[in-house]
Amino acid sequence: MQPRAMSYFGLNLLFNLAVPIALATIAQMCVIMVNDIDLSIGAFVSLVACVTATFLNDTPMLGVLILLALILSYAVMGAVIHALDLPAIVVTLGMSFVWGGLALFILPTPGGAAPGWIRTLMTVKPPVAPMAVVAAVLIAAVTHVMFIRSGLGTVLRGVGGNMRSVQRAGWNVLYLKALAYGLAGLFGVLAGMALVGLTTSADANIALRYTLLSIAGVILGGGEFIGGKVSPVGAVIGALTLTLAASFLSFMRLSPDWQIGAQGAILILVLTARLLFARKGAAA
Amino acid sequence: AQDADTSGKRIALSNNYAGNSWRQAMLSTFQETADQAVADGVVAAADPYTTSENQATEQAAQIQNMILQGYDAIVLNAASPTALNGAVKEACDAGLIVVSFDGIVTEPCAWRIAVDFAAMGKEEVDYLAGRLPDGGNLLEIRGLAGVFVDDEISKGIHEGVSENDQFEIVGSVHGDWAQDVAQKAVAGILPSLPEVVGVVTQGGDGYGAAQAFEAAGRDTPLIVLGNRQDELKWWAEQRDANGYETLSLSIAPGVASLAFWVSQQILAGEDVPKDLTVPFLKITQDTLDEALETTPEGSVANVSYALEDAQQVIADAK
Amino acid sequence: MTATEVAPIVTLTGAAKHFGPVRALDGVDLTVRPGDCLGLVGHNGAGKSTLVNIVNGSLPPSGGTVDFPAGPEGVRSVFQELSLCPNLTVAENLRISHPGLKGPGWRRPARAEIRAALDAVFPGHGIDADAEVDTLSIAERQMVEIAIGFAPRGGAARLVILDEPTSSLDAGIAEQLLAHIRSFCAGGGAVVFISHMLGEIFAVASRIVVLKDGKVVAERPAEGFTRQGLVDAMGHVATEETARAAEARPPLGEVILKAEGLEARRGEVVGLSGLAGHGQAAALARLYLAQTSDWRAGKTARAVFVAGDRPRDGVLPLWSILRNISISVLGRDATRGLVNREAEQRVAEDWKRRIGIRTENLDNPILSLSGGNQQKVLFARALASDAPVVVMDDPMRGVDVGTKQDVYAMIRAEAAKGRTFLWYSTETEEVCQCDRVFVFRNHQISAELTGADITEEKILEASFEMQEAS
Amino acid sequence: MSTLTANPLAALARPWLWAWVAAALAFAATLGLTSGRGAGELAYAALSFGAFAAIVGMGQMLVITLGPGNVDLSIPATMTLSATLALKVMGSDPGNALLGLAVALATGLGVGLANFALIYLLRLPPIIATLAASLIYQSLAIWSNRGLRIKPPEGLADFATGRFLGLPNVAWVGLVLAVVTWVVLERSVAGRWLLASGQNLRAARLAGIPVQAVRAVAYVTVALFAALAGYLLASFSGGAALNMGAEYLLMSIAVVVIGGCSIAGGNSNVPGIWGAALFMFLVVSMLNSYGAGAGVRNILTGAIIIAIVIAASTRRSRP
Ligand SMILES: Nc1ncnc2c1ncn2[C@@H]1O[C@H](COP(=O)(O)OP(=O)(O)OP(=O)(O)O)[C@@H](O)[C@H]1O
Ligand SMILES: Nc1ncnc2c1ncn2[C@@H]1O[C@H](COP(=O)(O)OP(=O)(O)OP(=O)(O)O)[C@@H](O)[C@H]1O
Ligand SMILES: [Mg+2]
Ligand SMILES: [Mg+2]
Repeated sequence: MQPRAMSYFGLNLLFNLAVPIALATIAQMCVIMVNDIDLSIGAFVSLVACVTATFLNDTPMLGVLILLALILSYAVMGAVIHALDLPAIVVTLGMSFVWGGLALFILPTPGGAAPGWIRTLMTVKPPVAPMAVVAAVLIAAVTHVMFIRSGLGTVLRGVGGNMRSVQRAGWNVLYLKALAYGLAGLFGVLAGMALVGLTTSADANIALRYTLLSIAGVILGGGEFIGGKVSPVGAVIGALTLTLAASFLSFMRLSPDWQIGAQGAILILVLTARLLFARKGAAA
Repeated sequence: AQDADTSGKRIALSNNYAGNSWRQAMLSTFQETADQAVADGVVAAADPYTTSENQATEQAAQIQNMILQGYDAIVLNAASPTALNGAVKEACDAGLIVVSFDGIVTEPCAWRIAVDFAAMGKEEVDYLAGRLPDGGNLLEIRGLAGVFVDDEISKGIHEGVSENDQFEIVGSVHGDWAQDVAQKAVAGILPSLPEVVGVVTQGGDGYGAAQAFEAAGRDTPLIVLGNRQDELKWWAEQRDANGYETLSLSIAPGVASLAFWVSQQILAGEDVPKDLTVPFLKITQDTLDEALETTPEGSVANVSYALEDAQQVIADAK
Repeated sequence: MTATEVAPIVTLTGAAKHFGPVRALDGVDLTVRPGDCLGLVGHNGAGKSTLVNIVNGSLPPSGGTVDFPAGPEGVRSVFQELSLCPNLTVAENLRISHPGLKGPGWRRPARAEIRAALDAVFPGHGIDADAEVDTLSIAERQMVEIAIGFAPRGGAARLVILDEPTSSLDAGIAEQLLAHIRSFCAGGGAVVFISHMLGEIFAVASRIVVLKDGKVVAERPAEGFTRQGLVDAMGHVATEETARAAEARPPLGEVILKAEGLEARRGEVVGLSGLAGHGQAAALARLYLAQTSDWRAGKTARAVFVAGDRPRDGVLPLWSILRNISISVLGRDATRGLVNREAEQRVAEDWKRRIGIRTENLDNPILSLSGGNQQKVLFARALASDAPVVVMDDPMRGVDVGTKQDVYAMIRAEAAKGRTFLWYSTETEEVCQCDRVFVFRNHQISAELTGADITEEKILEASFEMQEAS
Repeated sequence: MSTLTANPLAALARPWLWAWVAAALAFAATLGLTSGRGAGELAYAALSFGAFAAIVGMGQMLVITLGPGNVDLSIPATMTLSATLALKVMGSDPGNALLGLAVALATGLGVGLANFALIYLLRLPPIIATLAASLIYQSLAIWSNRGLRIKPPEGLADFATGRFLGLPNVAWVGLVLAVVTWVVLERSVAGRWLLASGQNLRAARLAGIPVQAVRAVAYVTVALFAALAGYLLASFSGGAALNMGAEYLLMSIAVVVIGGCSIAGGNSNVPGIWGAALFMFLVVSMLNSYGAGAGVRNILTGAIIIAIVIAASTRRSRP
């Protein structure tokens, strides 16, 4: 490894782009938690990034309102999916086109600027550990309390585990699903804002990749597609691992032909290693 | 002679996309130039890096890694003109030289080797105006929505059309700079279009457009082409068969080698203005055969730049 | 008892529930008062679960009324299909049905409450409040669900409806539950107890209600019924229970299976017994998986499987009844890889008739069947095939008395034709039907009993021996 | 057929119908602009380009049918790799068309086996296994030909762009595959096995189904379909490009879900795949024809997709 990478500065560089990915992964986790899958989170984060770099920067009040409306629309999406019993995969696929189209409206060409306070927040230099590490730990801790420790989080996971039993226990599942999606929207908004804080500007395609990345992160972190088995700490670690895997690669000098393939190979290795550990853990 | 020695310096190429022949030609030109320069002892290393996904976020991470690896300069073809500014700033702050080309960045600390894409679009229409004085309907094939290059060229085209009001753009589709996508989009819109006299493109999609016209049984209009060998070959065949005449406008992928030399000059202590321009590559009826000869089968027409070219470009900019 | 003077907990008047043309519940009048212990019996598909669902509000009635004079608080249900969240821990599952557990540190009281509830109903249960439910055995899950039903949950349980709560419990644990129910009712609580085990009904019920085809056909104090009278009221002609002894047993064939320490001959019915969760089910599953392949399937399988844990191991939930039955015989009847749809229909109709699956149309979704009828489908699936070995994992869960007798007879007949049965059961009565019994304790075989040695005492002895010694 | 009562209105309950309705509406709306002129051309173009989406969509459907978490994200890379290798082997030589096809299919077979090996042997979640593997296939394609575009042999190119009985040849290929897929899913034992495995893998295994073989075949088939689509597309558009499969990732998933695919089976989804493939082409054509910009086009496409799924689902749920 590179000696510079282990410094305060190096760790920050290595990990700061993992912060928005971690947030997007948590958003995806909220949806996977209730047995659905979100194919629109990448487009949504892109849209948020566009809003942040334009409205939130130029007319903060309007920007905040738009972002709140976006969170709300995510919650409504969840409610509609539940109420009409629609397959989430199709609805979110459709919504990904909608978010993408809106983003193109706002920023037909790359541009905008990050609001100063977000930029400051994302580049702040806390003592001891760099911002990226502090943020990752903070996100993991807060979401762990939210989803694993808290009572409501437990009920939300219960929806993924056995929706009927939660319903029979007297919960309004419509409201719970809307809440789960609303939280996904909230973390999606945070991801978009964090991303713009790092990149300083936005474009309509900026985070499309986050859809697959976030799914991979959730699974890498030990989550499962059905049954409400998720781990926020795992998801954050998954997001960090995915970022690190790509970095690790540029430290080895490969022929350009194989650079792309090597990223795939690393992904496979990381996952295999994780599964081996998991199996050892289970055996012990 | 007063230049500092760069033989200990290390340069990296940060590339966001390798999935088409233009980028492949760019990578190989860079590699050739760099290998030669390393062999000659001009620089210590020059390594190309490509991200697996064409995304600004991934490229930003790549740039950050280059900082960590201790490179002295980064030659950058950026996924976004603005979204990498954060990472570029970090590189500058860490003392690296950043030279962007083709896909340039707006961060002031970086150098830009720009192509005037808007002028390129406008020139297409001007050419059509010369060839088709009576004007008529045009079809526009755009690139990837939301990407800066697409917007710039399209702006130039529309500006050209507003200056030449004998033309009207009756249809506009996104071909994503890919042959098959362009072919599909054109095939889908053609049935609803009136007669089209000309097609303005962004390069690389002319052949697909021609095929779509042929499949629809329509007369081939005047299609402004890019620099791909199969486009040029098709043009030559048409010319031999029926005297078809058109124009090819593009950026030479060799601009990567120009960027390499510019960064080397900056490392050498040369005073280089932040904004440089390269002319675009133009192939006309007269130079077609020559261009076809020098273009490898299935690749793109290219020009490789040497140190002297770089010095010339720098001198022109001063 | 002066129960009649106390205000009722729930009163149903003319309650009806129709699913399309199916009259699952057809005008039922019922009153449950504090101190009542109501035994609810009826054949598979009689409408028992539907009645439960109407009382607890899971299903809106299509007609009639459901009244709770003192409000619906304290009315609890334990459902036939297990309804815990498998991804949550035992304590977290309590949280789902106890919204009063809030704020930081809610886990401590949750743990304490569920532990207390488990201890009260199942002393010596050995279930960890922090264990995730999907790591528990089906019996343990059932115990947790029952305990949640009786837990105070911020008030007190007034009426607990138990829909076949003992179907996956072994006799000892079932007895603990029955004892708890008796003391609960004696303390003024009310219970509606649904079971196909008539012995259990007589052991707890103060009053018995018999449902038949959605109607109440008899309602009397328990003393007013005899066992046979109850069976008759349910509308089944019970086959002679003692048929087995009288029957002339054909000689057993050669040993055709030797695995997991088990041995089985052609035509033999081999029982696996012991306390629930001592490795019988796992041994069976391993044995079955070793007999069949992940990669190949011939015209006839070497073995077929009858699942007891229906949702997890048996039912293909999106399919019709027809397809659920025929899946095991498709290969046999196929021509050039294509399904023979006439044969498929014929086989399914045949088994629908033979095993008495209550549906008017085999194309109905499997999930529209009552629990016991789903179980019959799984039976039909296995018996329809020609496989020489039938592996059964507690297959009589939720099957009514009449059908049980029919199935026993069917098993004997098939065995006589040379099929071998491996039969794990939590019911000693069923195990006693076998030719040879292996008793499991701590994941090992602790005894092998044959012939006249197969008695309840011997089995219990082999199940407990070790624990008493230590 | 088997799960529906004999009510003629029951046809409305078939989710696949709605993809066709939407395709027809998009078709009519486009022609409304030209007052009917160009109907033949548009239909022809839709069939040509829809064929590629339909072929990869049918492959994707087989995998998606395997249940939650199963999806093949390596379709674009498989298309590119097999097309690149096939065209390289053929080297524009007219006698080599079949050799090229064999190479393409062999590539598909290799990819499918490799994908399944990752899923089965290393137990990777399919989504990540195929995503990671696709990066490797992409590198292989780059390495093998460095993005040079080799022209397909003359005869092959003529076949790919030609027509038979008024329909494009590629559409014939797509139709034949559709019929085969339909028969397999609806009538064959293997199809039942696939549908059962998708509902509950454990229960399917305990019902005697060789589930791993079923999974392997599904993953190999999707790769074979992708390879065939890549081979045809390269022949159709004059050569293989490194990014030629890019749009078929989302497309393959979209046509499966819009086509009304539910893992229930029973109501065949194969017609829906074709309807959705035509729809995806026609809706873009329609919006392009009306001059919608990229933003509007995306928003409307998304809105229409959601409208289709709502229409399909409200019909499905009977009282
Ligand atoms: N997918 C893409 N993403 C970003 N930039 C691209 C992409 N495709 C092409 N470009 C840019 O477009 C410009 C022109 O490329 P061009 O369209 O000539 O390539 P091409 O000839 O179409 O390649 P190919 O022959 O593989 O289709 C260059 O600036 C290039 O960087
Ligand atoms: N959702 C449904 N759709 C259609 N029919 C249904 C549905 N649920 C139940 N039924 C039918 O209602 C009838 C009564 O079912 P119910 O589950 O109440 O029986 P049960 O008495 O509990 O039987 P078991 O002892 O087998 O559990 C059955 O004929 C069943 O097929
Ligand atoms: Mg029942
Ligand atoms: Mg029992």
